[in-house]
Amino acid sequence: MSGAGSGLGPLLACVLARELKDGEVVAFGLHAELLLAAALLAQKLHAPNLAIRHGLRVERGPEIGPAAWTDARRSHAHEGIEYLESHDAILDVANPASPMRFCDVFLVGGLQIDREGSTNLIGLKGRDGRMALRGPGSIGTTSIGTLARHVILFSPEHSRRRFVETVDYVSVPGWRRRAAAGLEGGPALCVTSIAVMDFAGGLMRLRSVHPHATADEVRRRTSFPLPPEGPVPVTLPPTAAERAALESIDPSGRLERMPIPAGGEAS
Amino acid sequence: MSGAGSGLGPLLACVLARELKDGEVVAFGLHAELLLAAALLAQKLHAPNLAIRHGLRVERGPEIGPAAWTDARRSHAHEGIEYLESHDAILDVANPASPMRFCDVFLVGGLQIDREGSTNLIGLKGRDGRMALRGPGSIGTTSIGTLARHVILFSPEHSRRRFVETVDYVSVPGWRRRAAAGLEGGPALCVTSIAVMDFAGGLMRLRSVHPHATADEVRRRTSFPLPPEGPVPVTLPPTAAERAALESIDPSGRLERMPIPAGGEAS
Amino acid sequence: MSDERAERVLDASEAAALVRDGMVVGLSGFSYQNPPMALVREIIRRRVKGLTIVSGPTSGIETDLLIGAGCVRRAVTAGVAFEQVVPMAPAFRRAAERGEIEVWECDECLWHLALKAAAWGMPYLLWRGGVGTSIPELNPDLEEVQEGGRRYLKVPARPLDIVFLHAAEADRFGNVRAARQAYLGRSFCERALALACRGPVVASVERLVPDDETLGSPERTLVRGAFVVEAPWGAHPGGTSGRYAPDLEHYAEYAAAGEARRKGDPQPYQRYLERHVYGPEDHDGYLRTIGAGRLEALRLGAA
Amino acid sequence: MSDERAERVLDASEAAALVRDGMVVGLSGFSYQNPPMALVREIIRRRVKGLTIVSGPTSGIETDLLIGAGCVRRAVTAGVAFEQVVPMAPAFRRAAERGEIEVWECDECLWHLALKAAAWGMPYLLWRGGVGTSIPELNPDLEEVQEGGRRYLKVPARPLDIVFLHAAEADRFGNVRAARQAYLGRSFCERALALACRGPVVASVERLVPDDETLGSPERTLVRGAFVVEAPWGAHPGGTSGRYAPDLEHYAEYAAAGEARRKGDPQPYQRYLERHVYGPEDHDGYLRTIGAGRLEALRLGAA
Repeated sequence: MSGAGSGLGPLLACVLARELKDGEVVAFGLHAELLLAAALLAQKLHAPNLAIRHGLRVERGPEIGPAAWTDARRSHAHEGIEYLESHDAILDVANPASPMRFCDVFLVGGLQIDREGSTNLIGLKGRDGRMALRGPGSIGTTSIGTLARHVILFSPEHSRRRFVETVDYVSVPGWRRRAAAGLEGGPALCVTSIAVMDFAGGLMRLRSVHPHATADEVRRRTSFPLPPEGPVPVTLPPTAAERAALESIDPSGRLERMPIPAGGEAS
Repeated sequence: MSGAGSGLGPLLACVLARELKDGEVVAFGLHAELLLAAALLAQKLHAPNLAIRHGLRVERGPEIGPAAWTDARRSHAHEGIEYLESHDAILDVANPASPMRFCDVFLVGGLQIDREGSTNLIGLKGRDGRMALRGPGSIGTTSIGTLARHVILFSPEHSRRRFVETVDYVSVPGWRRRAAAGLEGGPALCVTSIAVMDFAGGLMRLRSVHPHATADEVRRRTSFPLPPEGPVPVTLPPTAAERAALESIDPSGRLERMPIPAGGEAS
Repeated sequence: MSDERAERVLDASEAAALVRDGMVVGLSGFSYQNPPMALVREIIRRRVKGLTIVSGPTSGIETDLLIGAGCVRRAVTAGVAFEQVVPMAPAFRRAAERGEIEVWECDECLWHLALKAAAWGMPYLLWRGGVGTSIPELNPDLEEVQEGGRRYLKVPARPLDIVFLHAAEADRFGNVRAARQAYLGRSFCERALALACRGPVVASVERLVPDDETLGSPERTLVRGAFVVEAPWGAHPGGTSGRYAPDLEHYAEYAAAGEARRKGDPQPYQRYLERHVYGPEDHDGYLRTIGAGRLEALRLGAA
Repeated sequence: MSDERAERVLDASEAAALVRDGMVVGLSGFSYQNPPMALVREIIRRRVKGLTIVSGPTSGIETDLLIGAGCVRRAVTAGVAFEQVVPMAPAFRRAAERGEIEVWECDECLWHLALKAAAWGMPYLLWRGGVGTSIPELNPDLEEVQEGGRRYLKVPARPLDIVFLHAAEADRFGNVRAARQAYLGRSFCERALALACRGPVVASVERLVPDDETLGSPERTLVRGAFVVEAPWGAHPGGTSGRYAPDLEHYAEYAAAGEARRKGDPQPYQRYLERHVYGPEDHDGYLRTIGAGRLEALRLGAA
């Protein structure tokens, strides 16, 4: 298989795009070409009023491209940008009812993700209970992940060290921790390179397995049980419409060439 | 007497200009051409590093002119403006040590000004102790007048109804009210159309009387005692250097034609 | 495949119909600049009652007229300015003195802080400005507190139900922007209001512009996600930054009518309302009461 | 009569000499963009110790290098990013894991709020983001409180003693501005840092421009009242928005040296410091260690 729509990058972009709803504001970090592709794809296919908040910009671009600070991007510098602002606009996530809100749906990952959907970017504990591995830090995830209406977990890597029973530290709280803190709701979905998970009763379960993987593999690579028992649907591969749309937002096939950590150790 | 430097407007501009120090940031409202003239004069004469915050703009203009929103002003619209910002920059007065502070010295007036330098823009009480006359409101004065390093009271009108023993409501606190609230300092000076007052022991006293008035007149037009006893210096009229500078910042003689409420009833 | 973006264009009566009695309504305008007057007149025509209006921070005729027409129960503003015309806004003064409206006594900083607390989901903010003044005495909900040995005002959050503002331009998708020539500063309160709002934001604008114009200079965008109403001269008698100056003669006429009413003669103010608000069916009708020649004379010199 | 305005131009060593051991130092930079590296290297040459650095909100090599060189006791940042080069910033990771630095655990919102509280003279701000996370456990000074039945983090004010930042241009009087081509957004943290500062703000810039240029487009000014240091390529190996891209090869080289040290071999990192920091006498000397050809290759296409 080759051309627009083949490979892991295009599949993940399609899976994420299908979750973005018309009229919402989706936010993600700057170095996230795959997420930008997903958002542009949704905008093109079913969510023409999706607002895309890519770093400091509200974007409506014709295609993905290299990071905004590179020379290659330079020629498109001011194309498709609806709004620019200073970085403290992230605080505007705190009023989800304002037309100027920072976002409705937030795409977030972690060093660890646990069964109830909590994430951890802070670090890993050693046997003595102290921090043994210092993580990069919570970056923009904590407040946005707490206050945005919808959170979608995104982790290309799907491994037992990533998907743990309980995170060592909490950057963004999952279902039970949110309830304990008086916050409604919780993450809606978790997309990885091999599967899509959702939540029931505040716990993760398997929703679909990507065509190149199996349910057994997904469970082997996860440290906690993933219901339900029995057969699991296959993730819908890119449709003809999605492939055509990808062709136009990614004419040079950047998504297909994108290096994506697909697995990680299974133990 | 005629030409630049004659009349009440030029005198008041000179009196205020002399109080503005090099390196400070002076702030005042938008509809304040006389205050702009004073600031530009100080910048030209002894305070080349005075920053002038005129409404939302930090200004460094060659001359005064009609209000910024009028067509007459239009041609100079972008001349001499160092900085523009959104209105909530007034909150920046709260860090007086920042190079980005809103201001050091603030020029403020009132419906009433009392003996300790408190001002009132809120309203006047009737005999029943309730608000009988609704004032315009405290506008930008309260917080800036509380938090700026220096406050200069400016009231062209000098009358017993304006200069009262105790204000009916407090928009900006004077010396004793500030001390009671745990705030240091207090207003430094009060300039009117007939005199200059300063403060000693937290109470107003007469510093100088303008050439066209007398100390008796000033005291007659003030509801509280104005020490010291004995002769009071005459306010220095515009000097040759000040007149020359006024000539350049006000080439069309706008200050001389400016209607200034000079008195008010003396009872 | 869909590429139909939803346009966010309303007409003035659809926009005004979003207001319900008793709502907390944010209004743009600073002194004489950018009041959403076409929308305000339409709200008055609908005889809305009991509004809390959050206008300014220093407000003007949009506030005075809504009060004068009896739509307002409470005004949150640092002041209502008619500087260089009359010392005090006449309807605001009259209603406050008669106890017909409550005034939330504040200054411009407290006004901004109440909106920031709402925007950021904070129950209150502590602020040093205003300790030792009458402001905490006059507002039951604004107490003075001690914290670490210092006194602060505890400024409660003020969320808005709906916002009306006026600006130079917008695209049909709700990106509202200032004129390139808006040289008084890019933003007074538009963003502050929109961020504190938990409902719709409606902007009347001098003209709708194509999408690619707002995309071409995104730094001029003041507000995103607004409903937009095309209303040329929509701030009149106020000015629109970079487009036209306020009509101070009209202000003087309005203020004289308001002062007459304050002093006991309701006729001139009633005549003003009939002629300029209730009489005209819509904004075009209002503009005919002013006259094209007079409007054109207010236009700021072409760039 | 005087018309001599005071210029606010310093050289890098005068600027770095303003730092004292133990100060709270704000640093610009967001990931790879606009770190004040020429100034950072000069601070390291002065062997300053015990700094609390407030960088970011998401920071980069300016933070990692200061930590790696032993100048830092405490880091206030939402993260140190070397994305697309290595998973984690090596010196930050090593020092944190060895307990050589304290980290004030926060996210980008909490970082901004601590500065806003300082800028506005507030003892703290209450914020809903972060309840239910490890952040209050990890920071003794950031407690979780109840207010009106809801839980909030009580974010304490974080005033700064001095700020260093890098930008495209400034005039000699301290008006610092972004490049017209700075298309990532006009401001990351420059204003936030300057407003929270109770001491000097120092900006290194790619070039000094005449006063009339800053007067001509005041909307591009990021910060006023700064001391300015002319330092072309002053963000290298970081990028300067609108001027040049970050030198990712240099980052990879630096990261490899840092990773080697983290794993037990201090030599490569020491060599890096000798070659690029201690060895060169000044910023020009540093630029010679990189080479003009390599620098020119980073320049973003001329407008």
